[in-house]
Amino acid sequence: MEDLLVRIICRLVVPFVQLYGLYVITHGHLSPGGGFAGGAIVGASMILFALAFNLEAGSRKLSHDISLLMESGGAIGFILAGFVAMLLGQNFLTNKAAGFPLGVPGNLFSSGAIFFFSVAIGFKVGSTMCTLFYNLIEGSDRHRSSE
Amino acid sequence: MIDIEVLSKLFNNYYYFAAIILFIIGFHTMLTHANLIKKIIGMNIMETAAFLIFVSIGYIEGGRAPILDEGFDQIYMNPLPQALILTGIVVAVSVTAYALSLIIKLYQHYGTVDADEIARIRSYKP
Amino acid sequence: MNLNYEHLPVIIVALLLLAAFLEPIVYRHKKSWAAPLVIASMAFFALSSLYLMAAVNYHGPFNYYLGGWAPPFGIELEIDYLAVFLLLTFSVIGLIAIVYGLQDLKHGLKDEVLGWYFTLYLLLMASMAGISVTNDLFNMYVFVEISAISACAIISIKESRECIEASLKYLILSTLGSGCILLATAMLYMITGHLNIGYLNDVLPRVMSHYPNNILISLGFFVVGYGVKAALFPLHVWLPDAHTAAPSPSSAVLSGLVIKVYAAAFLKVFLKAYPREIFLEIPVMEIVLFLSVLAILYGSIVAMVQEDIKKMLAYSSIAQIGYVFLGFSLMGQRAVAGGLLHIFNHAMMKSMLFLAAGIIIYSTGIRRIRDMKGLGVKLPLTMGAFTIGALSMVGIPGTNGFISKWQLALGALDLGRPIIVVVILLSSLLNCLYYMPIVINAFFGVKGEPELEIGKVPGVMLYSILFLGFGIIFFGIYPAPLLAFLQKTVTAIL
Amino acid sequence: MTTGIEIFLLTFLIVCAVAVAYLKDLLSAVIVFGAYSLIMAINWQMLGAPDIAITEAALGAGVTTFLFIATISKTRRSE
Amino acid sequence: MWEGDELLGMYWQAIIPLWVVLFPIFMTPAIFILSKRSEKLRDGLSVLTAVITFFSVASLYPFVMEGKTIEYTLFQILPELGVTVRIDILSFCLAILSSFVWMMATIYSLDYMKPEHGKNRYYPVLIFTLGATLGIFFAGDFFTLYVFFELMSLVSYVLVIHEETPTALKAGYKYLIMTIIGGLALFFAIIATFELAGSVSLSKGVLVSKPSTLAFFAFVCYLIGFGMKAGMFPLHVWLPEAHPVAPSPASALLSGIMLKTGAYGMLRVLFYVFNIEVVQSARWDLLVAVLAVITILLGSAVALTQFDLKRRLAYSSIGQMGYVLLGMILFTEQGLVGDIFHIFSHAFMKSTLFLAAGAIIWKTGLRNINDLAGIGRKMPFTMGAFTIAALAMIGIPPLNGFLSKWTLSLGALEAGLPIYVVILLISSLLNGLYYLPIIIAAFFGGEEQEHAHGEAQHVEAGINLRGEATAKMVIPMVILGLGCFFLGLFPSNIAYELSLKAAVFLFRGGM
Repeated sequence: MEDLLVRIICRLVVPFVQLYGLYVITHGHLSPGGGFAGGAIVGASMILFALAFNLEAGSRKLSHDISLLMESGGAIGFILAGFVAMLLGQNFLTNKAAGFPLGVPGNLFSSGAIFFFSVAIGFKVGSTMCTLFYNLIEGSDRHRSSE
Repeated sequence: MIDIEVLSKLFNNYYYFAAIILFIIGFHTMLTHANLIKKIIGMNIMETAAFLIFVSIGYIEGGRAPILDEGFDQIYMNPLPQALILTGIVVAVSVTAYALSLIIKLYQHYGTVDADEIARIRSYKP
Repeated sequence: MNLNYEHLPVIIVALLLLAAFLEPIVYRHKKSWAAPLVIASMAFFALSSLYLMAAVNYHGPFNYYLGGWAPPFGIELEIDYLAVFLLLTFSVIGLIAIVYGLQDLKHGLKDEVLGWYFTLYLLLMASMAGISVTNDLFNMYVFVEISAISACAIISIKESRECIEASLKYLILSTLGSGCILLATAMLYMITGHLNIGYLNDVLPRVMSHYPNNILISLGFFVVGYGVKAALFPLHVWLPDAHTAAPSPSSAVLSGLVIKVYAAAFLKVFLKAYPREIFLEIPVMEIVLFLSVLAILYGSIVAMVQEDIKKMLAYSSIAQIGYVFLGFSLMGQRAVAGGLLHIFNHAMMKSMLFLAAGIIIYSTGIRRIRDMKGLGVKLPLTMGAFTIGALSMVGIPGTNGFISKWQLALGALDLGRPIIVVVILLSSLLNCLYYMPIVINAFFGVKGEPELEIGKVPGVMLYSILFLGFGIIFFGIYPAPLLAFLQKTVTAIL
Repeated sequence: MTTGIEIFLLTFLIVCAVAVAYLKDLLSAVIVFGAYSLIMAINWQMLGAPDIAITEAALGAGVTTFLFIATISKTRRSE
Repeated sequence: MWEGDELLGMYWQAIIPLWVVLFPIFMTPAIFILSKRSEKLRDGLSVLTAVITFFSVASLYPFVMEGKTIEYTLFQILPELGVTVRIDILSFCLAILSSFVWMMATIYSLDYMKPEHGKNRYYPVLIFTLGATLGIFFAGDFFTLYVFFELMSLVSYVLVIHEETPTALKAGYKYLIMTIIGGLALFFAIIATFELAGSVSLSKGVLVSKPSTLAFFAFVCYLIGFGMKAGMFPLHVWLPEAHPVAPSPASALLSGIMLKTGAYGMLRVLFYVFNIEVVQSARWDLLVAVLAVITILLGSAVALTQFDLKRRLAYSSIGQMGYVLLGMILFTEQGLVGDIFHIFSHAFMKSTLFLAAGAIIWKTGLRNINDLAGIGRKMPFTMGAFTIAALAMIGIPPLNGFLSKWTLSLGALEAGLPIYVVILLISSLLNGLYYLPIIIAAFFGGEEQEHAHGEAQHVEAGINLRGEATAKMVIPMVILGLGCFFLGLFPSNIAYELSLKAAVFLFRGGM
């Protein structure tokens, strides 16, 4: 797929795809989508990039170390965000009763912890997608398994 | 007539009907095909079929997607199955990805992705 | 801030997950901290389970609403006697296995995947803890999937071709099982509109006469689903390969705990969600009983002809999981308590046997039973522990295997089924036929020093199996408090 | 009429599933499976589940197909 | 003051059974650890343990003769099932007998085992088995009894295969499998009893008072479990393999004492689980009787065809255990006296015989009966003890074998079954046929050929044919042989008194 046309279009499209993915992630509580879907879109954009150019270019954009950090960091962030409610004296992952607002339609930052949850999941899913793809393509020189 | 009754029942519940058929196709593909990649595809079909049943349970004729909007008096779909299925899809994809990575490794060891052939190779060279 | 004990179950699961995700980062940047992190999280798991058990025993069971959402919409955790019992079993055996594993894995695994092994191990533990405490069928499904993937992954981590093949086989069949569980859950949700086990139990008696087909389908699919995962007899095909190929600590955990957690999930679904009247109309428990009897006999007979020690232990597991299902499907007070007791006892015995086999493989490289002649002279403590485990498997009084057999047999007689007792006795005899020759060969019939190359056995490995061996004896002599606790558990369930 | 479309979509799903089972060429099977996922995504939308629709489109049709193709490129194409 | 002393005495007597069981068991690791340090210490400690155990048991004598029973539960293993300790006259009989023979066998072992390997294993196991055997006799319920029964059976496996030759291993494997089968049958029986009666205690009177299918199966399983140990007819197959291959002191214990645990268990079953009425009304006794008769005749007949000395003794044991089984289902007091007394007699006779055979084998290496001609002149004490015991076996008065057979016959006549007397006579005749030739040949036969080349061969092989074995071996043997003599001399000796009291006690309902 080392085609000039493909590369140029990819260069053009990928930022928009990623932007869309971020939108889906952050507006998970307001419109269809959320962390899972948005993360997958972002991840897919990275895969697209890697496919259009080549693997080295792709992994230069998102190195294995960073990907690992994001993957673990997303999950850790999610759990830590869940603990916040507990520190406030409520049950794990509690949103409304812990004092966070439940959300006003149309307002991005109106829903408290859910925003953080979405972002964390988005990170996690997106980076996991990339890792999975790289692993499949690169073969067995690096071992990795999915979560 | 019983036959017509059954048929009409099936027709009225066509989502369930289709989902069960898909489930059986997936199940069958997964169990009977020797090719491992086919098996994984069958697995995906089977899981989507199960998801389909789940979501169609929450489906209400004429209802709207469960998104809170200006008008509060509308009928919404049951959001619970949908939320669950999201998780389910992600799980399914991870299983698929993991299985595929195993298949690739297996191919590197055996040079084939056919379960029968692998069994033959194994029994040939103990 | 009021962090009372009611938060503990969720803290356990969350912290295990947290540690699991931290592990790869830690392993990459500060390698020496990785192992202590695993040990610390497992130790925390064990200690808090112990505390939780004491708390539940004292204050009674309690429920926890995840995210503050009350059921039927939110996910509910129910921490009852059963849950704490399972938590304690999993945590203690898991802790011992990983303490042992630290040495064994360094020897058996490539350096760069060790961190991933820890991650997967913690994920497995977290998911098992999740299955134990959750009271929501869908949540259970998710945890079951996580545990399936992580269990497969800790098999395939060795990357030999046997491991990968076994792991793939396990994955495919396990996913098949998950699909069945999911479909069955959907069927129940279709007719009741609930996923919460407590609510299901309330609603099902009212709707069961209207939807007999759905009930039937759901029962069948649950049996197949959990049966595949727990390796109930005709659905066990993945188990021997998988448990043989895995690294020894993995085998210990897989055989000792992972198949048990599905049996426990089976118990939860069948005896807590479904009303008892269903089993009078649909003889599904009779079928399970029949299958478990077949499993007991089949597993024992096939184990006799195995040459590889781990394979033999794996087949023995098939027979032993039969005991657990036997106890559950009899549905009597004593029988279910016996099944639960056997979960605990077999977890100890089988992990001990696998770990002992691991030591043998670690220090001599011998896997074939035939080659183990005279091993008792060279590895007296290991083989001594193995002997205790073997005696316990046979059901010699003074070991915990005897107690669970006693309880199961009494439970069967309670329900007027002496034939089940005969099956149990027959299988004990078969167990004797394949465990005893190993022990005899190891200790007796060798004149002088056998010619075996023996590597040094690390103390940690030895201590962990000795600890388990001590536990086997201890719970064989003093099972009274455990049994009293299980009696309470069963009374709550039935 | 909605019912007609729904039934058409479901029939299409079944046809795709059967086709996947019968196609000897793995790549074609994967492509058909991609189509299956897309139809499934539309189906979710019809069932009033846009969340799942988006996720299915991204994950099922997108990523899974990528992964399958990657696998086939690493192994062998025909059954 | 006086009352306090009495109370203290009671406590002490209550503790003795526990002490007697636990002391050898706890000494086992001590002996094992010390055996690494010095052999002398190990041997001394083993003998000391056996002696202390014997005297501890003996100190119960005055207490038991008063006809008192003590029972208490130590702690619970399962709900309603615990480790229970109980002393009554029957358990005392068996306990005093086994600890005495054990003491003798342990002393005998000191020299016998010198050339053997694996002594560091032998002594701890020997002592542990003592504890487990006494545990069987002092058990207060069938559960405890079962636990110790299994322990004893399993641990004695190590004694059986001590020599570790392929033959020994094969015999040991057979022994192990049969033991496990017997144990499982017992398991079923006890669990069925528990299900039927809600208790397996010995102090609850008759546990099962109505015949039913389950009760019948329980009875059969008891018979399998205990009969297996006692060498009853279809289940005796392990015995002639296992007893000869064990080292001689162990054979003496296996044949002399451990077989008796099966008989003891059967006695307890017949009088405590079921009772006479149940067994007789359901005609279950017929089953036991037929098997016992077959056992007697088969044991004696097959012994004739055996030419390995120890094998012949082993088959003889099977026949003798048939008497014991037969005696208990006569259900007459006289028969029971004979039965319990025969347990005593047979223990003395058979251990003497095995120890003597062991001495011969140790000294000369000869196992075949045909090679033993003239041995009596070289080893007079050994063969003397052998002769006394063999004559007692045949039932020559005034030896103890005669007394027990006499009492058994009286019991059979009392029960109205003269056919049993005929069987006893036939069996005695057979006994005579296979024991007498040994004795005659030993004292009067085979001088020439022995001197001509037999000895030359042995001298070449480096074995000294002349003279006795060492004192440590001869003395226990002679003591046991004299025991055979004195216990038969008057029908008012200590063993007979004990048997009488035990029989009366059992007939009173065992309370």
